[in-house]
Amino acid sequence: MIYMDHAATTPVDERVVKAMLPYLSEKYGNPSSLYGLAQEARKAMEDARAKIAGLINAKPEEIIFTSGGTESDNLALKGVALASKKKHIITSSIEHHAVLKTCEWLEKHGFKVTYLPVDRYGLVKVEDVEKAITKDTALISIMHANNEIGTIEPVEEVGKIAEEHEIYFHTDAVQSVGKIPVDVEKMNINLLSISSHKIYGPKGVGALYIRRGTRIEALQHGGGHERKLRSGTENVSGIVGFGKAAEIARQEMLSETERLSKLRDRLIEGALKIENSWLNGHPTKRLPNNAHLCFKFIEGESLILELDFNGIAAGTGSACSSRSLEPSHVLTAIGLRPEETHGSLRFTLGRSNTDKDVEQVLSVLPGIVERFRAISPFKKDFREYESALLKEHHSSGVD
Amino acid sequence: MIYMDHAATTPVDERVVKAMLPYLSEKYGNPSSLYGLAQEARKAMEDARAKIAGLINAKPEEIIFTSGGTESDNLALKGVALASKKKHIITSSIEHHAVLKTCEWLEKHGFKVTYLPVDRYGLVKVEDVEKAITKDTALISIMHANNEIGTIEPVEEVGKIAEEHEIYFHTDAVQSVGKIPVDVEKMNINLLSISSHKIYGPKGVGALYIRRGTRIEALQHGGGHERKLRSGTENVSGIVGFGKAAEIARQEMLSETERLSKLRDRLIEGALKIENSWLNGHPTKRLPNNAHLCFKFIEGESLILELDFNGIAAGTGSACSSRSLEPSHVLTAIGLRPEETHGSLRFTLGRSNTDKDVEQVLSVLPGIVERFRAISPFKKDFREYESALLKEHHSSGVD
Amino acid sequence: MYSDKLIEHFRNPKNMGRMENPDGVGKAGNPVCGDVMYLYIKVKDNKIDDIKFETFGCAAAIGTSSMITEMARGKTLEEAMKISKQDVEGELGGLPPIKRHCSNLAADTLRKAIEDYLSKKKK
Amino acid sequence: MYSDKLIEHFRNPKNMGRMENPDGVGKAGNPVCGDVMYLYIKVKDNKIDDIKFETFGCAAAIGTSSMITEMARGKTLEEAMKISKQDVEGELGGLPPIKRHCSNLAADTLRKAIEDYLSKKKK
Ligand SMILES: Cc1ncc(COP(=O)(O)O)c(C=O)c1O
Ligand SMILES: Cc1ncc(COP(=O)(O)O)c(C=O)c1O
Repeated sequence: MIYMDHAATTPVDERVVKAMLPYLSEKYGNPSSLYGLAQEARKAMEDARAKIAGLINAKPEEIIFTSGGTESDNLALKGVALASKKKHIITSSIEHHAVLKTCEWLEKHGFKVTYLPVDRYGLVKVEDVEKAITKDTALISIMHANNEIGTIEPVEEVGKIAEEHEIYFHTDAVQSVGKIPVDVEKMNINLLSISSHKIYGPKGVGALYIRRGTRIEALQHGGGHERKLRSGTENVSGIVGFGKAAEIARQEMLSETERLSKLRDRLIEGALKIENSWLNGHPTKRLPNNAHLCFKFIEGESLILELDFNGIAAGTGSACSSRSLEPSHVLTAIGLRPEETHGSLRFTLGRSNTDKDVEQVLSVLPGIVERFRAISPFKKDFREYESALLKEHHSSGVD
Repeated sequence: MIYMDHAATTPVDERVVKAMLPYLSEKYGNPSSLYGLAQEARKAMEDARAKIAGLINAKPEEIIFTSGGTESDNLALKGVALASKKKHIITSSIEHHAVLKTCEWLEKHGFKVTYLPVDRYGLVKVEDVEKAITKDTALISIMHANNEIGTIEPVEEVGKIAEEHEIYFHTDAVQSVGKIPVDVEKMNINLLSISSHKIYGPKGVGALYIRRGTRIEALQHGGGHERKLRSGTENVSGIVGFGKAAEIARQEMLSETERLSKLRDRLIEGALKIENSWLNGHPTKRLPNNAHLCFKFIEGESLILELDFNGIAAGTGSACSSRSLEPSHVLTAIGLRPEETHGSLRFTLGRSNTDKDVEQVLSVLPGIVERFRAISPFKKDFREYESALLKEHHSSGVD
Repeated sequence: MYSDKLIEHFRNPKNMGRMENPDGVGKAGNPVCGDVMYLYIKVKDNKIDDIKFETFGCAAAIGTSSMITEMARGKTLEEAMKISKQDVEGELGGLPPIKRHCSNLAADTLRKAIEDYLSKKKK
Repeated sequence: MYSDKLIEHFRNPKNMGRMENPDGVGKAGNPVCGDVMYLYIKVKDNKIDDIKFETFGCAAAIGTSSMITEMARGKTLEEAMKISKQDVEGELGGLPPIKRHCSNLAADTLRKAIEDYLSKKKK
């Protein structure tokens, strides 16, 4: 199988599994216990913490382990908001649902949230961030790289503005960490979310970087683990795997980025030879592994399934799509019309992908697109499509 | 090594590790994705859900996966409280910190909490529960079995009362599930917390049983996983392991309970031959694997460490003790004086333990206790101890 | 996620494509929501003699489209009008909850095609 | 968690037990908090000639008790009075943050024992 959905999740690296195994068998102590077996587990956890800190230029004690990127985002936003007297949050309209739905929750609980628009490439405008700041702004949360279209946001500039105004800055770096350089110092970041399963580590583990001195409240209460910020017996084997994955990512990132960028460019170039197709996201400010394409007149889910039957795993954008029929909020935010958002296909490359994989995808993709276009009532004639749409909108026969 | 701290955590069963491994290697799909690889992961997750449901006589769709017992407790209490118009919660004074600290958080956010006392065995009185109920009571949360002293609470009776008054009933069954029968129907339970790593599954996974129709809010927001009640990419390998652990627990519980009870009784009998020692918790209404002992004049942590040097892993009570110097709230609640709470030692038996292990513990324990008593200023003379205490309390030289 | 039968219809759809000079055309859905279905029928002796579909949509939409053409072909108009969402789902061996609207879409489109034929005949 | 040196003192404590007719006794801690330390000293030529301890407490409390008896023995009273919490910790190669109070306890008890000796001498 050709796996090209690395933004949804990554296979666990063999070296990671190997690092985890002892903590699933003989080294099973609870890190909170006192005896040697337990202290061994604690030490392994602290080693992992140091490795993750190393990947983003943080100090180990600034890393809090969580159950994943979603929890990290929730903790960052609610934790800071609930600890603050200020009641305003600035974010973008293309954040992951882990940020957006958390913002909606905060809105229900007395907070005001500004959702900044993005341009057609998915870029937040730095001036917009500055303009949105009020005296009541507690937090700015702008993602580092978008999970659907792969656009890399100007977080360093946003970080500078946040610092000038003495406002906390959180960035969801779930998609960028391990793929492009992330440096919390250089980027003036106070809080940063990471997820293990996006960097060849196991699912169900994540981390939140919290800059020393940041005022934040715990969300999950109990035994006081993780310096009282996140109670609950630690997922030791998962954390150890996450640490190993971070170590490997740090070592291999540069060469891998170069390799994947080339594959990605070939894939994009080849796919765009298909008529009535285009690339979403920014042409250069994009993740090295992301090719997000739209094909007019057809629908993405059917593409994905047919690709699957051809031995190719790809995504539509957000992995949550199997639970939702709504058009992607990201594609809507960059200005696609609702009917266009349905024809999108996201290829996200990773360690296992080769030239041959790209060739293979390019050899089957045109035929598949053509097949679905033959089934589609809209065909290749855009004017027919347009008039069909118009009729739809004006007819009473619409369901 | 002789491991006798199964209440803190359990070794992962080999069969569980084996079940997990494919989901850490070739079956790495994100269950939310559409292609076959991902659907395979989803299916495995749903199988696990059914197995966990089977262990407590629930329906699979009533099981929500979490990151552990702590999260389950937090979700149960805050989720129900925040979804309710009522503002009163009843719990006991010997709950795990995952419940107690969550209650404290709720108190800060406008809720009133009644913490019921327990008798000298750690039993909640059913009449107390009924008396505490007001028109404003949203939830009763009484643990099934206590993690320190092993006392089994009258949850079935409490469940009946809760039902009569149409109040939701949550029980923290982290320590009881897999050790004694748990039946959510028979016990009239609306919400029940489980943790994988206490039943020979991996750390960092848990579940909350939520009876169909229960009004509850999500705490962690995002992609809408777990029927919108718990967003975040699922810890697939962990969940699969948890499911396998539940399956094994269900098969082996009866015979194991009988075996462990016998070992436990021998351990208790042997240990109580040491002078100035006693058993905490209820003599019969106790977990089959728990022996919680107090030794006067000496301190528990030093016992634990010295036992460790003798190849025996035991606990003081709560695994969080390495982060806290406070006397155990459970031992305080059953009426021990603060100075007595420090001399406690918890042996919790499990699958690997044999007759020989018990022999071995009993052969070294008396010598170790004696050694520390020789170092202690209080010796065996209780009157001297008492007068020393008196002096302490009245002298100005106390630090 | 999907039944084998649905997958079979999705991958090898029957009666796919536009029909020249149909006796009736039905259309339902909305591209905004990601599903549009067209059904074209030819009627002979009060029976559905030929039927074709064009669909923009997910695998469930495509599969149910193909399915319903097979179910409707050869039926009298009265019988075809009675084909319900449940019938389509039953024939397919179920649909994921989030996709149930597709079976509705298919039954609806068929009804609209027949109504179109009937209204044209009246004129 | 603990340094090797602390573990060594914990497992093989030096100068452990009660002293008959000490010249000074110091006591600190509270059993309620889980730590009580007694130090007994004999003084000769203004120097600590013999010293023993009895401790109720955790490994850190027992280890630091033993440690400080070794540090104090043979020192003049002035020198011994100056042994600080930091000195004890340094000698042990550090203590976990949650156990730092134990080094304090040890330094305190020693000071109290010396003060006890000095006040008895005055009388
Ligand atoms: C940008 C972004 N943020 C947050 C998340 C959530 O992380 P997790 O899957 O670990 O819950 C994801 C992945 O789904 C993501 O892509
Ligand atoms: C009774 C009880 N509740 C809750 C918990 C917390 O579960 P977890 O360790 O999975 O966070 C524990 C274990 O520490 C427990 O014993």
